[in-house]
Amino acid sequence: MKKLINDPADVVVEALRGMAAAHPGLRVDLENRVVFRGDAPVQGKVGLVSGGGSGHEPMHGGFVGRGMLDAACAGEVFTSPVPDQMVVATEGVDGGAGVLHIVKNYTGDVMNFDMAAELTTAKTGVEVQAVVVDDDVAVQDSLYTAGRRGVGTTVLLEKIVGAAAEQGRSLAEVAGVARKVNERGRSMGMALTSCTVPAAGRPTFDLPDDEMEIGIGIHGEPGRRRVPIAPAKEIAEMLVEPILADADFTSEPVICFVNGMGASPLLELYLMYGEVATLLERAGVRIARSLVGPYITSLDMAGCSVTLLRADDDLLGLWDAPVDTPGLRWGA
Amino acid sequence: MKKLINDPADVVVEALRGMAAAHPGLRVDLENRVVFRGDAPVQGKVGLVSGGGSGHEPMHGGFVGRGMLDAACAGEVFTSPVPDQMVVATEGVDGGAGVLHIVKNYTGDVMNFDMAAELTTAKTGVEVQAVVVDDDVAVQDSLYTAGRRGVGTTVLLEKIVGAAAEQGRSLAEVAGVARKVNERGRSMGMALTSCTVPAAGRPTFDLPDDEMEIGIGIHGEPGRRRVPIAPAKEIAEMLVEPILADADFTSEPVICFVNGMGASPLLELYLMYGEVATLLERAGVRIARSLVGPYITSLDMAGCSVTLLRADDDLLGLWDAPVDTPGLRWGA
Amino acid sequence: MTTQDQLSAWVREFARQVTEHRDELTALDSAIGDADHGANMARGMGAVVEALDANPPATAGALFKQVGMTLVSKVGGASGPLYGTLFLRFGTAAGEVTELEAAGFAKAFRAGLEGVVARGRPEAGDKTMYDALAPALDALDESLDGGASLGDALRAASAAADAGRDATIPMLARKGRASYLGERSVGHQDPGATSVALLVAAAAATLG
Amino acid sequence: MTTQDQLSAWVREFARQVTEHRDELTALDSAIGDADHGANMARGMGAVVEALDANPPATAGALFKQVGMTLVSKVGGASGPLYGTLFLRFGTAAGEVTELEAAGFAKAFRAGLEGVVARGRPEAGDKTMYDALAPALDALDESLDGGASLGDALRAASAAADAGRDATIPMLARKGRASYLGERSVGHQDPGATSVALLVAAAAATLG
Ligand SMILES: Nc1ncnc2c1ncn2[C@@H]1O[C@H](COP(=O)(O)OP(=O)(O)O)[C@@H](O)[C@H]1O
Ligand SMILES: Nc1ncnc2c1ncn2[C@@H]1O[C@H](COP(=O)(O)OP(=O)(O)O)[C@@H](O)[C@H]1O
Ligand SMILES: [Mg+2]
Ligand SMILES: [Mg+2]
Ligand SMILES: [Mg+2]
Ligand SMILES: [Mg+2]
Repeated sequence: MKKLINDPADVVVEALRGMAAAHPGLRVDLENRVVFRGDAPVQGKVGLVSGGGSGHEPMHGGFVGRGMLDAACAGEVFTSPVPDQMVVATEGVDGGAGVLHIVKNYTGDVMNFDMAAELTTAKTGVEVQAVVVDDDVAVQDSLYTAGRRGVGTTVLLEKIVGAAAEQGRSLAEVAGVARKVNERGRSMGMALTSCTVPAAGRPTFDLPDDEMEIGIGIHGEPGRRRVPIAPAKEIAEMLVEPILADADFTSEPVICFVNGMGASPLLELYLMYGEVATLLERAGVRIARSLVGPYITSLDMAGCSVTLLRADDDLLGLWDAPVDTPGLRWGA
Repeated sequence: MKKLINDPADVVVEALRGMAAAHPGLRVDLENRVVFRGDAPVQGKVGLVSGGGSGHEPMHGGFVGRGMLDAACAGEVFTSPVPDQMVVATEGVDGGAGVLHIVKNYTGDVMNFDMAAELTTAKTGVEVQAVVVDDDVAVQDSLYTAGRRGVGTTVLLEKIVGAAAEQGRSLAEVAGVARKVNERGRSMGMALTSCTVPAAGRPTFDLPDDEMEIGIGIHGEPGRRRVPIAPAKEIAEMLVEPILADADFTSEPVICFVNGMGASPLLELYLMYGEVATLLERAGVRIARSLVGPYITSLDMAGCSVTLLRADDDLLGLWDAPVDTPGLRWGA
Repeated sequence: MTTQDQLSAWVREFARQVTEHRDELTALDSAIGDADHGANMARGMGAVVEALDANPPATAGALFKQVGMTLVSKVGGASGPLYGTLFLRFGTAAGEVTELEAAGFAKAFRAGLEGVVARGRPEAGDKTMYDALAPALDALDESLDGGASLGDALRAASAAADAGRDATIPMLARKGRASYLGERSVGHQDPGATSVALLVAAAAATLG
Repeated sequence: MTTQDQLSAWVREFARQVTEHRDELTALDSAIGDADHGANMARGMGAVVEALDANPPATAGALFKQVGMTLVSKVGGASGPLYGTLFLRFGTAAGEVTELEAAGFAKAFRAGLEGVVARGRPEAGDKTMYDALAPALDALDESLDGGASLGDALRAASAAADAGRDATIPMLARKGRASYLGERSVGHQDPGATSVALLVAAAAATLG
């Protein structure tokens, strides 16, 4: 295993220590592994808490700041944080207007956030709502799965919902925006290589030099199917087609997000974006905004995902609003 | 070779096509492979042109925009652009105040930019100056080398010099700021893995699973020495020590930049930043600003580099000034 | 009849076993999950043993609640709440006693199983820890009903847990991460069922 | 005496050879450079042949200037300006003629070498293309001075270029990217010297 780390057991806390040093505007609680906005809690504003396993950087810690999250809980690599962390985060961002938990749909994340919400409400009376993101079209949403995974839409959602909270909207309104974004977002991902979990020390799966995985999530889990490697043009089709088959994206402008899984360089991501944009144009989808880069990653996995979000004027306005976080920054 | 590409011969132009689609605020001349600010030439402002081989994204094309470069020329992967491109770029950004070429110190880049400057001046009379960046302490600057390579300082320089030009400073002043930044910046890099040049199809060098290269540049060239892999703490020492041995960084505040080589995830880069910050504190170096992420990459190489820039009030003010590019954005 | 010391020994033996089988659990989770089950269980049970050393609980109820709380606050993921709830409910059902009769032990353990069901809603055949735990508790009850000693009943339960674990191999996962794989989950042993088999084996090795 | 057709044939033969040896040149550049010399030369000479097909120059001067301009505007890197200048100076020295005497050919080629020196300032032993080119031109002059035919002289030059290329192996690089490697550059053959040996071999195969 080749990584810029010390003891694999210390990866998460040492990375948080580096984040704290690099971003003095954030307050990082190393003991509880929670990244806070420096000015949290913001009085009168709905507090936004997210979190999940580590290994997806910049998500979530890198999305803490004005116009986006108030706090993010960092779990072990690919392991949901524990309720204690979420309780600390929730209490720390409560500015009297309630707190929204943004949870990606994984059994562990959902169970731990549920426990945290119960605990916080019992302890402090803070009003907590949760929105569960489940946008991965690679997974069938049926009785026979744990439901769709939460992947790329989470990034767009945290930005947009962050802007809504910053505007002073109520908890019900902010939660409504979150649910709306989730309903309108769809993603599909692929991997050229496996990632290596530090504590495991070896790649999660073996992938021959001439094969790739289609329909992967963000935890190094194998995908839905393994196929021979293909040119970017064809990979773009394999990602875009199932998204367009799952929902209509022609009726309103979309935000198009091409995400890198961690080890795929920007050169390749832009090339992929070009392919995706061409396919969308051909399908009658109008791209209003775009995002290209590694924002929701899977450690050192090479590969990418595509997320489409059907927007409207409100969502576009919220997308364009100022944001000031380590991972996304504009207008500030 | 596992990459998100089509024909290796088309990588550069297809990635530029994607950039153009993703950033409608830029004007991308696909024919000449030049990325322009949408509003170039800006009348009365010194024009800033950089460029180099592709494979270092977001540098340089991702640094085009208000407060940074006016144009960037994209060469083939790891191959300096040709003079024709630079002539087109120089003419396209000339707003009457002259043009500065920002050139990384590689034989090919220097020769091609030289030819371009001669050609442009002969053809149009535009006043062109050049600054050559050579900040890599891994290379001895002597008669027996081609001089030090231009690496990480280039990113900081393009930001700072971009702000100086935006303020309306003269060509001589802007060039002076550029030389000052170059004199005050030092870098050192390392690789955990080789990169793979698309046209070559295989890794540039073979690196066993238990070894790493110290003192690499940004073109997949092997480094100064090969050593057993080591914990992040020790890697940080191997990078920071030669920098501090080369120049004094204790007399003024520094900008500290931990850069990813393309395939090292942000989790690891933040961890490295924590180690570097600890070493600097111990050495009496005061960090005033920081930058962490993959900004000057080497395709899909895993590894990192450290750059220190001794700043002063002017340089810090220019660093903090608004910038609006795909790769660096704040205050805008 | 199991004493407080034996119950602690069980917990410690489970900790020892998950640490010993850490890489195996991770390898199983690599195939159909995210390669962290070994690390999760080893981290959690390591913290449990530390807490036990620092603060040895006086009753069965206190012991298992402490185990459960520690797992909830140290593990995360799916296994943290699931194992945490198992032990919390076990402790509540056991009560503030220092000894447990065989029947009381079985009842408490079944309360733990019910906790897992309440949290994760697993059903038989979903390819989860439930598929090792439920048969183990059925075997335990059946053996005890048939007049077996707790030791013999736990050996039967352990055999049933092992069989339940093995039976997860051909199953198509319908809960947890493995469900994302659809047909590709078939042919792999469930990591959670594997750690549950260790839990029951540890009981057979230390109790009764 | 070489005709315009022969000179074009030389250029085409060089293009064929760099394409054939593309991977070898890249492998050499991987060891001590950045793995692009094969791609650079193949791309450049491919463009040269295209330009030749589209627009066959009438004179030696026009031919080599076209080759040089094409290389300057298609190759980039170090080899673009260096090979470009070599051919530009060759063309200028050759002049607007349709045939070249042996002496005129040698003189033009040496002008090309001087262009390389003016651009890159290589010295003997720096481990660059110069270390194959300079001995080749010395051998060419010496053979012609000794009364050899252009063909024989080019064969001697080609042998000298090959020897010069091989002699770069033990050298410590002092120019170009390989110089960054310091001692580690020793033991590797210079890619530019290798492509120059192909250039001279192509001349021996097509001229005189
Ligand atoms: N809904 C559920 N009910 C019961 N057990 C489950 C459920 N979901 C997952 N599991 C168990 O959890 C195990 C995975 O645990 P672990 O790898 O530690 O957590 P995660 O899946 O969050 O990475 C699975 O092997 C399975 O036995
Ligand atoms: N200063 C120089 N003078 C002469 N030849 C040089 C010089 N620098 C480099 N070269 C030649 O250029 C070759 C490398 O060419 P190439 O790989 O195409 O360009 P780059 O080094 O820019 O990647 C070297 O092998 C060497 O022979
Ligand atoms: Mg997990
Ligand atoms: Mg090159
Ligand atoms: Mg797991
Ligand atoms: Mg080269």
